[in-house]
Amino acid sequence: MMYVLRRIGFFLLTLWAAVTLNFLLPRMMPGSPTDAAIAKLAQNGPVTDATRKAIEAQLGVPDGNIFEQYLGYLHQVITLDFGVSYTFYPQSVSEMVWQAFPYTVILVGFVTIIAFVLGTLIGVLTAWKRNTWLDALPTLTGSFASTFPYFWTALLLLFFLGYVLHLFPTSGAFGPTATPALTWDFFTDVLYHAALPALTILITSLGGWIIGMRNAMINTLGDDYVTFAEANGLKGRTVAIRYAARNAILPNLTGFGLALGGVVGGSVLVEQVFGYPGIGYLLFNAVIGQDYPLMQALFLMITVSVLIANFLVDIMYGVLDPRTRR
Amino acid sequence: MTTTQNLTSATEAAIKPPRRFAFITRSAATLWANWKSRLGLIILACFILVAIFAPLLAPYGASQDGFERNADASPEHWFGTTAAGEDVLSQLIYGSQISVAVGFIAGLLSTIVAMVIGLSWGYIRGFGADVINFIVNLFLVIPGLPLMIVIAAYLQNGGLVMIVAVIVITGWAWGARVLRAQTQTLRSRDFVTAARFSGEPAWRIVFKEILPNMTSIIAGGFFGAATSAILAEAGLEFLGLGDSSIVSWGTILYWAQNSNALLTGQWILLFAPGLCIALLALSLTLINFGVDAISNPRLREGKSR
Amino acid sequence: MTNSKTRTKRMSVIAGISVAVMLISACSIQIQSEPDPSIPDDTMLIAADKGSPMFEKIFNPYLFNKRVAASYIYEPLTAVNVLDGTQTPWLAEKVTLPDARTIDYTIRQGVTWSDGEKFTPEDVVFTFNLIKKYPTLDIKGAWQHIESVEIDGDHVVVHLKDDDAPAADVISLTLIVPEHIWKDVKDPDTWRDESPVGTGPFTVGNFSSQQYTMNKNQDYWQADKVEIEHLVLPAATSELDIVTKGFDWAYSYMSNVEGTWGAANPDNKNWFPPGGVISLVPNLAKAPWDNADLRRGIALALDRDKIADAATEEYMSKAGQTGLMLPNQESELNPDIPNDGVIEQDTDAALASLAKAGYTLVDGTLVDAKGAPFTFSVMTANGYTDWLRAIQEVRKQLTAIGINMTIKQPQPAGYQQSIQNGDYEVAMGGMGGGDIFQAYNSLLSSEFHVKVGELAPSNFQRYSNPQTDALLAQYKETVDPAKQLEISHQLQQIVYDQLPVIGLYYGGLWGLYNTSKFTGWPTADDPYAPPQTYDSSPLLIFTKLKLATKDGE
Amino acid sequence: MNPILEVKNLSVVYESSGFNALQAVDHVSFALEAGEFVGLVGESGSGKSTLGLAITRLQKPPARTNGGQIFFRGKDIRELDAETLRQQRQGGFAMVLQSGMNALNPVRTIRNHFIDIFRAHGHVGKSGWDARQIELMEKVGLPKETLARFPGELSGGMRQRVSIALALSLEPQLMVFDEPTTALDVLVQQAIMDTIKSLQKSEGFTAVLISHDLGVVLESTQRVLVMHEGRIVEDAPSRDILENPQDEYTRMLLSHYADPRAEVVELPGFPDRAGRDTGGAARTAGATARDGRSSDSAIVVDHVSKVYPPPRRGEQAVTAVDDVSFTLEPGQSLALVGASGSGKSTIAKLITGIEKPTAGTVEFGRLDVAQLGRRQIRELHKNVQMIFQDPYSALNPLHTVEYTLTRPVVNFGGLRGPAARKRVLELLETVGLAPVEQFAAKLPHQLSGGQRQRVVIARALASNPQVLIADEPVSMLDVSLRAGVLALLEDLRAQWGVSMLYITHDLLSARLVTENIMVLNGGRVVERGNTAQVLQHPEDEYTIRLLDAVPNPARARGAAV
Repeated sequence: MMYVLRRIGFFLLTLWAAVTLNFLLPRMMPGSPTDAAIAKLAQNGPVTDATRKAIEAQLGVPDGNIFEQYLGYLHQVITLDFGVSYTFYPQSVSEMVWQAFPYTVILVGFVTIIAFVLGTLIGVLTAWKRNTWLDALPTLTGSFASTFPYFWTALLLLFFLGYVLHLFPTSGAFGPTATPALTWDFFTDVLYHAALPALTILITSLGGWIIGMRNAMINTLGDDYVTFAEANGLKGRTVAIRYAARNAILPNLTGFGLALGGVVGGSVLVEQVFGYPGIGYLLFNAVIGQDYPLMQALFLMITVSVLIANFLVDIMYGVLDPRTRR
Repeated sequence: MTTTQNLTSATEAAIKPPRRFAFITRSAATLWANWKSRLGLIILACFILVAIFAPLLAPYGASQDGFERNADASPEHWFGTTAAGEDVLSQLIYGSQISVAVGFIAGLLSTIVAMVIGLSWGYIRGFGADVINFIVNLFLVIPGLPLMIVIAAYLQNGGLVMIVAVIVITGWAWGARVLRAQTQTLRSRDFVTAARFSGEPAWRIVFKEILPNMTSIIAGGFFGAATSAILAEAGLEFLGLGDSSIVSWGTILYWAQNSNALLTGQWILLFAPGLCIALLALSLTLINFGVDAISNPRLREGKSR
Repeated sequence: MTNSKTRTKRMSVIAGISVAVMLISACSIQIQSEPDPSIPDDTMLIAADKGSPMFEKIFNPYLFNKRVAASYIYEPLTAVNVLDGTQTPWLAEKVTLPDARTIDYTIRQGVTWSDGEKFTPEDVVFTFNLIKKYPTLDIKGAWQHIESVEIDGDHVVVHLKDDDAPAADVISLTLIVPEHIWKDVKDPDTWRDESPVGTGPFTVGNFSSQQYTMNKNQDYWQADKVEIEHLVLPAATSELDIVTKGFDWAYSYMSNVEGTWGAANPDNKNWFPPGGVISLVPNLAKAPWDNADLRRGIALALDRDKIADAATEEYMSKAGQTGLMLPNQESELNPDIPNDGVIEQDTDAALASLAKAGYTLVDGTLVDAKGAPFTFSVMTANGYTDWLRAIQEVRKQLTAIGINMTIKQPQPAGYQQSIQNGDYEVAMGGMGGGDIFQAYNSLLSSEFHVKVGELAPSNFQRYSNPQTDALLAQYKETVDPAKQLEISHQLQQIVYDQLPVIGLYYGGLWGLYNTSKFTGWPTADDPYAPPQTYDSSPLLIFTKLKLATKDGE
Repeated sequence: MNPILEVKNLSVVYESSGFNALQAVDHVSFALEAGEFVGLVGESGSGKSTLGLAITRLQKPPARTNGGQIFFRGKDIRELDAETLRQQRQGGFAMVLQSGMNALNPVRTIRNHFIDIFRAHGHVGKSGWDARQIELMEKVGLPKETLARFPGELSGGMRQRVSIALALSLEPQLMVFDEPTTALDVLVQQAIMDTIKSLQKSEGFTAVLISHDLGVVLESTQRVLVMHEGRIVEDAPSRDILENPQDEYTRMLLSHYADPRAEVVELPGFPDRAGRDTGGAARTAGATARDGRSSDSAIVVDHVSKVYPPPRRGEQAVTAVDDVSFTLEPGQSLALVGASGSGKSTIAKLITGIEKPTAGTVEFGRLDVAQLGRRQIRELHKNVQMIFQDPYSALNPLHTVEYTLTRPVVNFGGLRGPAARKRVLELLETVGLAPVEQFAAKLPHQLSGGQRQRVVIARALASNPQVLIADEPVSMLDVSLRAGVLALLEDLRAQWGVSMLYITHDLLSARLVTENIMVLNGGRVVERGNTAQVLQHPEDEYTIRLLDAVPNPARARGAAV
């Protein structure tokens, strides 16, 4: 119980810090959203002062001193009202975020869990079959693939599987004629479109889980309780899974929570390459467009998601490890 | 454990320098004995040599243009030319300088930050430690790349210096955490208490007693940080958030993407720089297999069960 | 031992594979266009609107985040060809300026809104009053010039605040909306206008967040001129999409256009007319850039052909110092200015001019009177790759005469802020393009001159000259084309002599089109409109295009 | 009668890349008869544990069997395939590991440990699981409620009992106990050994007890194999070993045992205190060595208590030290004796200022140890030095002996350069590490345990302290090395006139090096007085139990007779 309370305390404190950081960061950046909009227009020709004023008026530039802005911001966070997006005016930020969120959850959340489970299983296998080809092959290919830059993998997959072989759609989250609805057809269409970005994330993140689990498991395999279990003649599979892997998963689980931030970050690049309408794509556009409200909401969304995931991981850790239950 | 004991003939002068280099030689031997890290060291050495001798190796200048644009591979241009009429192979060769340098510098700096914070965090107790704990956890949880993108957009004009700064700001936390854990383990060791009884000041205990015992972990942290620095640099350059006027693997990819290398079918323009990035990162990862084995004997290569 | 043998074997396999990879790399893979066969011949696939990444249904023509097709629905009083500034009467049958303070629009008869209601002069007056009431909708700033608007039968008369003849060009561009619908709109400044009713050639068809279609407005007042039955606007309009999906019209810069767009389909064509002059914008408020000799020295030191080639892969040519778009604005050119206004590279003259400014070449380094090396930075916006290529070429050429130039690349917003605040030494920027008076006015008028640190709406270089201001004022006061041309010649001379900005090369308008289904596209020979898919250009083009199949018959 | 286990010419080698191969077990042959209780004795590095793992086929890389055969019930188990070997473990051979406390899976309950074994072998029907578990737990003296616990919730002794019960559940014919009591507290050690002995009798399995402690082995076993440097140097019935040891090594081991209760206690090189009392000359020499210091200060511990906050919410606070008072006079040696958890180490921490007392005061001369600032702590450390338990952990593996010794010389003695070096060499001379220059240049891993402990002692002496706190200074050393270190301590103390607080659970060493003794139990002093007197005539029951727990070959003689 104490453990859960401590985790909740840490969760809330980190949340506050993340919220404040989100507030400060964009405000330290040069230029205003109006500047960004005008820079875009100025590429096509001179922009008059009138246009600038009109855009400024449409966007509603933040007012008040920094402290008032902060209070207003905190109020927004609590009420989940982030105002109107600058780059997607007149749409509200919440609208944009909620539109993009499901796609990223489907893509990143799903794939990360698959990658973690798969990587962990392969890691168990490699450690158990240490120094055989069953170890060397996944370990090497995995660690090689994990050094691929996200965007590079994405580009190559896009090129070869998308444009050359025409196996997968090349952009978007669903086909041009599909309409979002809770139907089977739409669902499969979404999965089909998510395939390449998902594959990218899977390829580049799998290796990390394999190596992490392999190292953790090699450690537990050297622990006395594994030797003792062998001495007691337990079956190989029982020793591998219930003794070695079961204990090795604990450090790997902590790693999972922390690596989640990295995967979400990588998905920014992946979504960018595939034009996938998720949080990452939106974030990049918001940064380029200096869209404070949208950026803040997205950052908050990402950080809170990672925090929640970490919190859940911590709780799961508590369930899996009796030593934390005291 | 058995090192040759050839002390009888050793003169006083020969004894004078402490024989801690034995430890380093031993570590190097262990690294070399591990085929994974040996492969990594060889690849890394190749890249470093290419980076150093780039002007000698490259057939043309890094941004020498005026060749036929978007040319396919030919005897004059092994990997073809870019949309701006530059030689791809020369750019790849010169690009190694940036990646190697960024990896090394950013890796080193974030390792230093991680070291200072991790060690003091592990050594001090009480409120200060709690505060550091909180900050480190915060940096661990906050997604790095989005943070980098925002900071990169903020720290304009900096080019490589900015990129290195961003990578260091977002990249030290993991190392600090690992080093703290190790510091806490070591600080409970008797020799640390003994050093206090020898009248050693705190900084000396931290840097002379604890730190040298974490060499392999620091080295591991360094290689890990360098790997992510190389990848982050490429990512930021690819997004166009760095200095697009320099020649690095990231900017080659940026320009390739910008000039539709996929459309002209010059996939080598995308493939080669990415592969170089991956190989360089792989070499560091492979070396780390060996470094891990030094800090954790269980991970050493051995005969099959 | 066997172990090492297998390892050698493994290594040789790896080496073999890498050699194979290198061989394959020699042959590049050509991507072919794969048009969707389900799109019929009278339907145009047009890459005009970019989803970000999804489409939102916003057709309110006054919001800057509107769907691009809003300008295929709502029409202006006159359509302008920005290549040469020609105005084509559109919803106004005729535009006259009785004096420099009055614009008289004769409103076109027989036009209906797409819901069948009649289009009237009342709609025009309503529109002007609407954007007066909601200044955020007045994107072009019409009411900065307008005093009042009145209706006079089928005429709408606009009274200006001042003698301000060129204001007509701005005011005429206002998109007209139907009073019978917009009068009931509560917050027109945030209203999305999801089912727009306009006078234009197209109406909205199916709309999804990935793609929308438009159908021909059968009751369009020029329905006989529009042969396109449907438009399809997908959200995915990356360069890869444009090349591979068989678009009929796209507006996009395309690197290696022959090798990509051109190679994908034999009917794929492109036309890249000049749309502005990309220039070096020195900060005249900061020494030594207030010295015209220095500016001329730099201008003379540059080889503009190379810069244009590097920046645009040889698609665009070097630009003159007058800021005119040639050849489209040839008639405006001052014949007294040599070489069509282009300053050619002349290193000796450059060094002489620099010497006059106090800079001499010592040991290959250009130094000032005190012997300090001359260095400066040029700012560009991050991501504007053609500008960056241009500056890199400029740097190369300036290095050759001993100048150490550095490049700064803030994000576009940071760039915009710096250039407006005057927080830069030299920046990349544009000049000219579109209406000649507007171009010179925003470039030179001291009306826009502010101190460094204050936001300049234009005239970023902070140029101020009473003589020039007087010329601009004269231009406003006259409605006589001959007089206007004379003033224009004088303004060209000023820009040519004083070099407030240093012109480098033409920025392009990147038109890509396919002639297999539609013909009659604007070309260098028939530059009736720029190939833009936004603003009023599409109206001019949609009413010109013919079905290729029909032609053949 | 056929032997149940017959080992012929067995060799085991450690091969690790980057290191020289090490032949840990070298052509070892022996045989075990069914029902025998055999001891395997040797000092650290003798290969006894490696042998234990090899005969149960549990060794893992980098260890590798590189010769010989192991016949169990007539079959060479080296040739068994993995599955046959696994099945063999039920009703065959079982092992209880050295670190029994880590031998249990921390995330499985004790019940699940049993069930895993029952499932793996199917030798107990599912209906019989509960009864069998409870029965086994009773056999090792644990309540059945323990079954529902996780290993982390049990004490070290309980966990070791669980390990034994788990091994028993295999119904083995041969059981190997590898140092089953090493990491445990003295009193617990004795209890566990008693359990093992009675189980062996009641269950009738053949048992091998691997131990570094000849005393423990002789007390329990019928036959003893003595191992030294990978070979078995003596194989004889326990009684013969005790009365008529053949091998020199065995004799050396035996010579290091003595009964702390005896009238005269002597070890090789270490004459009885009574015999040494005439060493007045040494004292005087010491006094001259300490010239320039007018009055030595005593450590006065006055009604000191130390209470630690409860480890978990809702639990009781832990009283580690409860109202302890004593004075350590200059030149005096005082033993602080007790089992682990008796508070003896806490007292050391209170005296050295590492911890602050909850109540009472600790004074050293004019210094109130609890109230020291940074500078005063330095002064305290200059005068009060510590000798650590584990010489392997007390020296920084990366620093040479010279560096380690130079630091206190520089910090406290203010010496620099050649002067400091001269002092370092003197110190090495003092602790008997000659040739000094060679030793000065060595790194810790090049030294034996005894040599390391001498370096630790030299470091403690470097500041010329008045008080030495020795925390179990010999408990981590092999028996044969202990006497030498103890003798050194005693000599130095006498020569230098240093007072010493000697903390230990080992009554024999306390008897050897201290004049006075204090017995601690649960943070309280239960008995104090002259060391020889207290040990010969203990009054407190706790002291008597401690004395009974001391392994003693001589007592084994009584048992064997």
